[in-house]
Amino acid sequence: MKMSNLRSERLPNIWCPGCGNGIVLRSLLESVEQLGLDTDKIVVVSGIGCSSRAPAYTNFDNVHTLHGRAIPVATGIKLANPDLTVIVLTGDGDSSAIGGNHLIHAARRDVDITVIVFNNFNYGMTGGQASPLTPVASVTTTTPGGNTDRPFDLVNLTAGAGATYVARTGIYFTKHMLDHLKKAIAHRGFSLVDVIAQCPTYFGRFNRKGDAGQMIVSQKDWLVLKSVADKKSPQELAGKIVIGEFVNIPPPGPAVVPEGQV
Amino acid sequence: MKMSNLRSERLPNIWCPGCGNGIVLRSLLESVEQLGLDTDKIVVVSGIGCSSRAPAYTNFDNVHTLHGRAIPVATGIKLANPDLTVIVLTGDGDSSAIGGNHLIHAARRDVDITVIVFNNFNYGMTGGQASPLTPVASVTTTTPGGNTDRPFDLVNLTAGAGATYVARTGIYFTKHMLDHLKKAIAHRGFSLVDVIAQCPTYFGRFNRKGDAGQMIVSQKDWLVLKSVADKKSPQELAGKIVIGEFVNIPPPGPAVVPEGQV
Amino acid sequence: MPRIALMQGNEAVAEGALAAGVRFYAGYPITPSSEVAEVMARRMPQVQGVFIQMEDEIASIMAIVGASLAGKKVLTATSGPGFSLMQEGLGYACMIEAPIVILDSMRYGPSTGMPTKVSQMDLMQSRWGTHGDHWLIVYSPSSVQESYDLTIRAVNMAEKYRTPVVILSDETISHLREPITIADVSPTVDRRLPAERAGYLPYKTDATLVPAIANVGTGFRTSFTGLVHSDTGFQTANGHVAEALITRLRDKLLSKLDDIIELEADRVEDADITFISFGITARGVAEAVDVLRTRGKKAGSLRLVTLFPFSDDRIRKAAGNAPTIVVPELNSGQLVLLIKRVFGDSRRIVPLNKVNGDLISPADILNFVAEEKL
Amino acid sequence: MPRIALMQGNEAVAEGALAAGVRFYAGYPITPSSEVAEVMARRMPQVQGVFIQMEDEIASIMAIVGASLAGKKVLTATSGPGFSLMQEGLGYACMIEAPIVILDSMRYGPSTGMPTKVSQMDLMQSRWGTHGDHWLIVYSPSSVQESYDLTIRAVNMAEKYRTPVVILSDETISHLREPITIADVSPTVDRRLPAERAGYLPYKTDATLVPAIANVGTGFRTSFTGLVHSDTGFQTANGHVAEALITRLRDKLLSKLDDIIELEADRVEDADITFISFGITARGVAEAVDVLRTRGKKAGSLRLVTLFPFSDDRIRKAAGNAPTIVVPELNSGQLVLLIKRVFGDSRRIVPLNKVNGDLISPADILNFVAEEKL
Amino acid sequence: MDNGRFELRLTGSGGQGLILASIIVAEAAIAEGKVVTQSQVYGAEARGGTTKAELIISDRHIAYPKVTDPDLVAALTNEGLKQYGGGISRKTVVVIDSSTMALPESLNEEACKTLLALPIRNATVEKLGSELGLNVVLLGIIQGLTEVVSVEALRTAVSLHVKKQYVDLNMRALDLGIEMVRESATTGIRI
Amino acid sequence: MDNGRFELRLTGSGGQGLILASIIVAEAAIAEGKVVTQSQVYGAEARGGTTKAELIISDRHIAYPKVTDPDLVAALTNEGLKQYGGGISRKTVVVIDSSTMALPESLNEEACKTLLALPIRNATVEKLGSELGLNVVLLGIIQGLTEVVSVEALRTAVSLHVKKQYVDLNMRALDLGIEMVRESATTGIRI
Amino acid sequence: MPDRKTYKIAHVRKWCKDCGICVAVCPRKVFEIDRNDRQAIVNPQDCIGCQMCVEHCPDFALNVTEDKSDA
Amino acid sequence: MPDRKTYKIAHVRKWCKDCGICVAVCPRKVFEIDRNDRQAIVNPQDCIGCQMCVEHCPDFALNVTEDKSDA
Ligand SMILES: Cc1ncc(C[n+]2csc(CCOP(=O)(O)OP(=O)(O)O)c2C)c(N)n1
Ligand SMILES: Cc1ncc(C[n+]2csc(CCOP(=O)(O)OP(=O)(O)O)c2C)c(N)n1
Ligand code: SF4
Ligand code: SF4
Ligand code: SF4
Ligand code: SF4
Repeated sequence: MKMSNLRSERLPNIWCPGCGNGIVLRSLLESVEQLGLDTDKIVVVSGIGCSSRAPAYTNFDNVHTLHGRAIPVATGIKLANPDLTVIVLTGDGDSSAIGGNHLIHAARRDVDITVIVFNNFNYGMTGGQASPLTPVASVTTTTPGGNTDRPFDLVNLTAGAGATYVARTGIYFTKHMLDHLKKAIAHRGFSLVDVIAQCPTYFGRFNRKGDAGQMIVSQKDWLVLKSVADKKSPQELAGKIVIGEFVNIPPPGPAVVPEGQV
Repeated sequence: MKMSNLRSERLPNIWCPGCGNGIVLRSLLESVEQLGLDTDKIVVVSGIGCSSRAPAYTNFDNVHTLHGRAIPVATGIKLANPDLTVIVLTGDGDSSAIGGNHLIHAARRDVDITVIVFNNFNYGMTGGQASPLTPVASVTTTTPGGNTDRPFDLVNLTAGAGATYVARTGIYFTKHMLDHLKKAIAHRGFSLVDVIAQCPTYFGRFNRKGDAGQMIVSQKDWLVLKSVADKKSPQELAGKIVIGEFVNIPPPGPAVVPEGQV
Repeated sequence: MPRIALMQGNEAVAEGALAAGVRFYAGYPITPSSEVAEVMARRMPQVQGVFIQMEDEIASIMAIVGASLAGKKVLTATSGPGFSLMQEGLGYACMIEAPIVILDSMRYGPSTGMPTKVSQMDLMQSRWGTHGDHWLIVYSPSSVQESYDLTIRAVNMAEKYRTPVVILSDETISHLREPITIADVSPTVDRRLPAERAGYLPYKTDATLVPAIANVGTGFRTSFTGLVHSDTGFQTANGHVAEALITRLRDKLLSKLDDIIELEADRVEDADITFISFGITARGVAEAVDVLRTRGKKAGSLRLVTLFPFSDDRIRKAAGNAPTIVVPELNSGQLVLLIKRVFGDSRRIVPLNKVNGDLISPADILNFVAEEKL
Repeated sequence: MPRIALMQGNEAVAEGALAAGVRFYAGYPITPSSEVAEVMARRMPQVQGVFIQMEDEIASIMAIVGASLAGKKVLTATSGPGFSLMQEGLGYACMIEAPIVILDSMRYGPSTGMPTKVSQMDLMQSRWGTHGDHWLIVYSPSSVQESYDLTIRAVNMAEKYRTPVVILSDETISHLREPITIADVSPTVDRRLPAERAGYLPYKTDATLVPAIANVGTGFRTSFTGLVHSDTGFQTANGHVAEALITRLRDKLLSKLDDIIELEADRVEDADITFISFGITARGVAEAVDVLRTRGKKAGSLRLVTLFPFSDDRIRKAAGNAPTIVVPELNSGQLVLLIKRVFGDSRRIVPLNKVNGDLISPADILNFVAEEKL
Repeated sequence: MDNGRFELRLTGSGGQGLILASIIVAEAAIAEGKVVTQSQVYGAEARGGTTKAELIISDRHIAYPKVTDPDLVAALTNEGLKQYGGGISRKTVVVIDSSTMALPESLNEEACKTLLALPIRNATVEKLGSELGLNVVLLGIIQGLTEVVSVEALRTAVSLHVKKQYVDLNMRALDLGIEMVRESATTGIRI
Repeated sequence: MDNGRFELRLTGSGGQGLILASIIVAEAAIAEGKVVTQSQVYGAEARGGTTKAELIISDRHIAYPKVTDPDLVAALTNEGLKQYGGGISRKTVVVIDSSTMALPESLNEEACKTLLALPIRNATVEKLGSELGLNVVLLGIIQGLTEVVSVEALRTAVSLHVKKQYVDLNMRALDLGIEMVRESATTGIRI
Repeated sequence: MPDRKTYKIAHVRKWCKDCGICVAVCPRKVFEIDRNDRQAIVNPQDCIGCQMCVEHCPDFALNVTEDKSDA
Repeated sequence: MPDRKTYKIAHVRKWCKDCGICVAVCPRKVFEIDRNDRQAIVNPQDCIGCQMCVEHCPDFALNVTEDKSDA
């Protein structure tokens, strides 16, 4: 694959050795390439976090905003210029902690943006604190005795908020990831992909997940394809995370309510 | 019913003639009475809005906070003193617009508080603007041509966020309302009741819903009991709102993850 | 042909913005600014503009920043509580140099305070509300006409200097109705855009110190970040770059004070007592000065149309030589702190504060002058 | 027996808070304050306290307000971006008179700026960040020991005056490790609580001007609101009540300046040049003063331990008579604005600013003095 | 209208259309080349509470925009008069609706120029069939009493604010107000 | 340690344990009644980047807490020396790891007091079996060179920071460092 | 109607806002909004004590109790 | 192995962080982390061109292309 949309002059990237962010970034660049989008018309918007540095390595317009605020900026851009393809690159903390309200409202409004969550189960940039997606019992710098708060399920959350496209994937499954990123970007309306990535520096280390290589390969064990999971019992799925497409509601035809009707 | 918990010296209340808020307030007072709770140990917390003035008419400790911020204050109170019964009285705007993030996070954490949403489909206090619960096509001061944004379904939203008790009721159905408020308050863990109320001054007037009396009686026509709705087709339910109990997950026994295990 | 229309201050801000070319409004209702949103909700579709009610004030300011980066002229309107919430976003707009305009219609604070009562209590906040060193322009209208005119000016200045501009109005002006004159066409300024893609550096600046940053979606592959950034728009932790950036952000405004600062002096030349005030309070002053003059007392008035940048020098020069300076304001003393700095011990600086939710009336001023034997 | 421990500034804030009786911490991580949360996450369970990581800084400040109303001593910690988000809640705490303590560890701004670099750029924000008239206490530690001690003091002052207290620290102090002395028991102050339920009026005050408001859940049926409220705690739009409330909120602090304000003067009596500074910058000053003195130059230093309330009078008195006053600070000039107001034209006031993310070193000061021929 | 300036205050309860009434007078005055400032109080968010609308009409620039020295105060409720009766002086004409209000004792000969008690509500219901148009009747009264704007200007301004089918009704309301003033010269209670 | 004050700077890359090393020296110094300030730079959030740890040890109060005039600079990477070599002067002893670093040309006789190039990494791997303990070897070197803290105090401080089963290894590491200095008197490259 | 229970309807005038909800919800047309736009209890004798008005009055202005006075 | 395709493995040293992911994902043990903790291409001849390493390298440091040089 040619990486024409990679801003290679900015490499090496700032991420730690073995950080999963670069793998998601690659998949994003490839999906844009494969979709044949006009790269002049793509804007990548991010918040604050390790993952939110990803736009700086793309050769698209990029807007690195405030922690949690990528989505309202993306909303402003998209509404101001509907011709643009607006993609939000965000972390689990950025999108679901401080940015949670914007996330659900964008889903509700069905703004035509794509949100790609680099989900590494913790706050990487600030040193490995818990995020709203940190699994129960996991050790982080703010849950030294193991997390006792339940995490969100991003799929349920955004589906409950009204999202019209929601998928989950994992960085080990590069083809699966690419497919779902492409579908999400192509989707007309709000789309979100929860990408299970990895932070070997903090989450991996604190929770003895092994080195970066072990972390990535182990996704084979604890990520289960939806088609497979659908046939399994809850007990069999305990400790596993299901990946696949969960919501895909085609856009309605003309506007739901013609102006004159009200 | 004796209204011993009514702070009658503060009546008449500030609400408009025919405002539904007083009816929800009455039901709240009655549920507390019927549950036989220690009224010294009840704290009602609210945000900003017409409905958020409700605590001032209760003879409990009351905390009128900032717009959208009742839930984190309530969380602080509950964690600081777990003996207290903490009840949040909030509007649809207060809870689901500016306060949306706190709402989903409280649901996720399963904080043991009860959130009662006085849902009148608009922002009453500021003059009848749209809220995230304003139905499509409705006229408000900020949707003069009819609302085109899709509303949240509070039940789906909070259930998607992990709430363990979610119900919806309407002020016409006083017995139904009382029952569900009681169950919500008694629930151990996060509970929410979406109470369909009314704002005759703005939402009612702008949308030609008739006078206060007509608005309230008409709930018979467009609110459908869940038990009835379960037997109907989507077409039959078009334009209707279903009331009843949607989520009721009993609290787990001991803490999910014993400290030692991690 | 210019036409005359009776409108409220809030309506004038909305119409002024439309006249200045604003085509994107995002906001969240709050007394006493909500009418701006309501007018925009009605008017934007008529001009192919966008109105969106966001989930809160944070989202509102971030949405207008986004729309601004996409090339629109933008506005949001709020009041104290919402303005407090916007502070982080405001600092971001300063840092990335996004042209945005914010109306803060001041009500009585702190906190929820008295939502329907007037105050001038957000003066210092409008300058210092966000963290970190930053500079911005703050205008203060005194009338409905000026609400209209200054909004046009605010939009133009935002575009010209790539900076946030705050219109610091108040509950009274927001709800006051006065006839205003509306020109057929208003002078508008558009941000400078880069011409050449080759060698494009978004934050490279010439003598104007104002960068010509491309709008997103125009093929320039531009980059914005609230982190300290070099000419490329990309992050750096280089101390020299940081210093140069901060200094330029300051100088791009402070070197253009002639263009930015407007002060209105009235009979200060021979005054024995000069009132320095802003916004609605200046109108009570104007009447009081008239009365004092008819009574043979040499009174004068300096009205700050531009509140920030605040130039000690210019104010010193514009205020004339009255030995006594009275600073009436609807707060516990904010402007007076600045005026004290300007004049040191060289004049008698007397604060006149009212904090009960009412205006300072001409009678209040006359009584004060009498009681304090000024 | 007092013990000595090596710890970071952030750890000292956490341990100081624990020593002062803080048993509730809610926060959201942000560089350079995150270690406070991390220490608290570990330590709170050990003392039966509560640690909770909230969804953002707004929730954090509101949660500590809630816990405070329920009777706990509370702390949160943040840095500029989070402090900006907390502003609305801070004003609410001022208005309802909730004792809370906030650490703002300053980093380089505006906006995201340089998260790991030091600054003193939030000085003015700490006073004026929220809307509406309000007053609060701001302390500025210069060392790890003082981070510990001032945190204890902050908690005590918050309780004593029912007010938010800000500890304005910075990246350097937050991450500096120094040995500190920890007493076995620290002096603690508890808020005054009402005795009698009969006739209980939460906001009725005696000569102290500090109300004895009941904690929630104690049977007093108390009421809090950010709206203007009467003695009952319930809302009113009565202008007289509003005026009385605002005035009391001011006077409860401004009438206790002896208790609240701490200034540290060093050899100012005979100084020809006095440095006025705060926080980390004062340590470079201390060394520079030593050197200047050894070189025969009469230098002195005034360090502001209490930044706000800011008393022009006290500073004038404490600063001695040096004709030249230098104000070194890690920003583009904030404290110097206040110092100019204090001294008017009576002294030469010289700003010394550094905005590249480094500290002002003794050498910087000596060079400056030499270059400027001070 | 001393020195080319006229100050008007209307008070009553929310929903009586007093703000609109003041705006209509303002528009009529503007049409006649006058300068105006119109304002109102918003209650502390309570609904249906007491309101006040104010208007200053002047030949020249108006500095301070609030009424301090009213020429005319018209009140439709006693509560309104109580709350917003400030500034009434020997120059002030006070109009009250005698159909719904008690005679305010405080407003004796010392306190104001004239107290005119007219059965505004009753007359409106009687002549126009309902309370609809009461605020326009009040406009007629203001015109009749002060002639601060011409009847023509007022007619035009009113008609700009009502749907076509109600123009007629409103013109009758205006006339009714003017007529009531005329009659009051003989029948109205002037104190 | 002129005038009772000693300034130490360690630089290298993240993960080499330099911050911990400086803390251990600090603790040893405190135990011996000294005053210290320890600090470090945090890179601009990049991981594994170049770091610096600083320590001032003094007999009396330390005002300015950052190293400005280092007595000893120990560098484990060339990049570290490049970025954080500021302030090296004729009084400064510079230690570099010759196993991984090129000899810095700039540090000639004019530039510093002594440049000591020791094969720190290689010696560690060779004698201790792996790189584990490299930072403690460095501690030994510092002690051996400066005696700013006693060996005993350093031993105690080190043992407070390591798990029981590693105490031994670390003591050997310490000794190795001290030994390397001793040997360097004859074999090490001193420039 | 022999044996039929009768009810006392207490109305707190100063809390009532004449909103008409009681009129709308009462199954027996006990209330009315009169010509002066004021709530009026016009057919108290028809009250069956169902409490619909009480429970729906947003202003706590109504109380309906069994009238035991002639029992 | 006659006819078997061979591959060129390009490795951008200055972008590589020696994280070892390529080692873990490669089905043919083409890579190794050497004694100096550095990534090394040890068995390039075994490469089957599956692209696992390329797609999982977070640093864009690998490129695997069919080696047509001897075709
Ligand atoms: C208002 C504000 N609060 C807090 C921070 C500090 N902060 C920066 S990134 C971050 C969390 C990042 O976590 P996540 O979004 O999961 O991204 P990751 O670094 O793991 O990729 C936090 C808390 C900030 N920059 N701004
Ligand atoms: C930060 C902030 N933003 C906006 C407002 C203005 N405001 C007050 S109440 C309200 C909406 C109330 O709507 P809802 O919660 O639905 O309650 P209702 O009045 O309809 O009962 C708004 C926008 C505010 N007080 N504070
Ligand atoms: S800290 Fe974690 S998320 Fe951040 S760059 Fe390192 S591995 Fe990636
Ligand atoms: S505006 Fe609406 S919600 Fe508010 S008091 Fe009136 S009727 Fe109730
Ligand atoms: S429902 Fe209550 S407030 Fe409404 S009219 Fe009846 S008694 Fe009065
Ligand atoms: S392409 Fe496949 S076989 Fe070849 S080196 Fe990469 S992972 Fe190994």
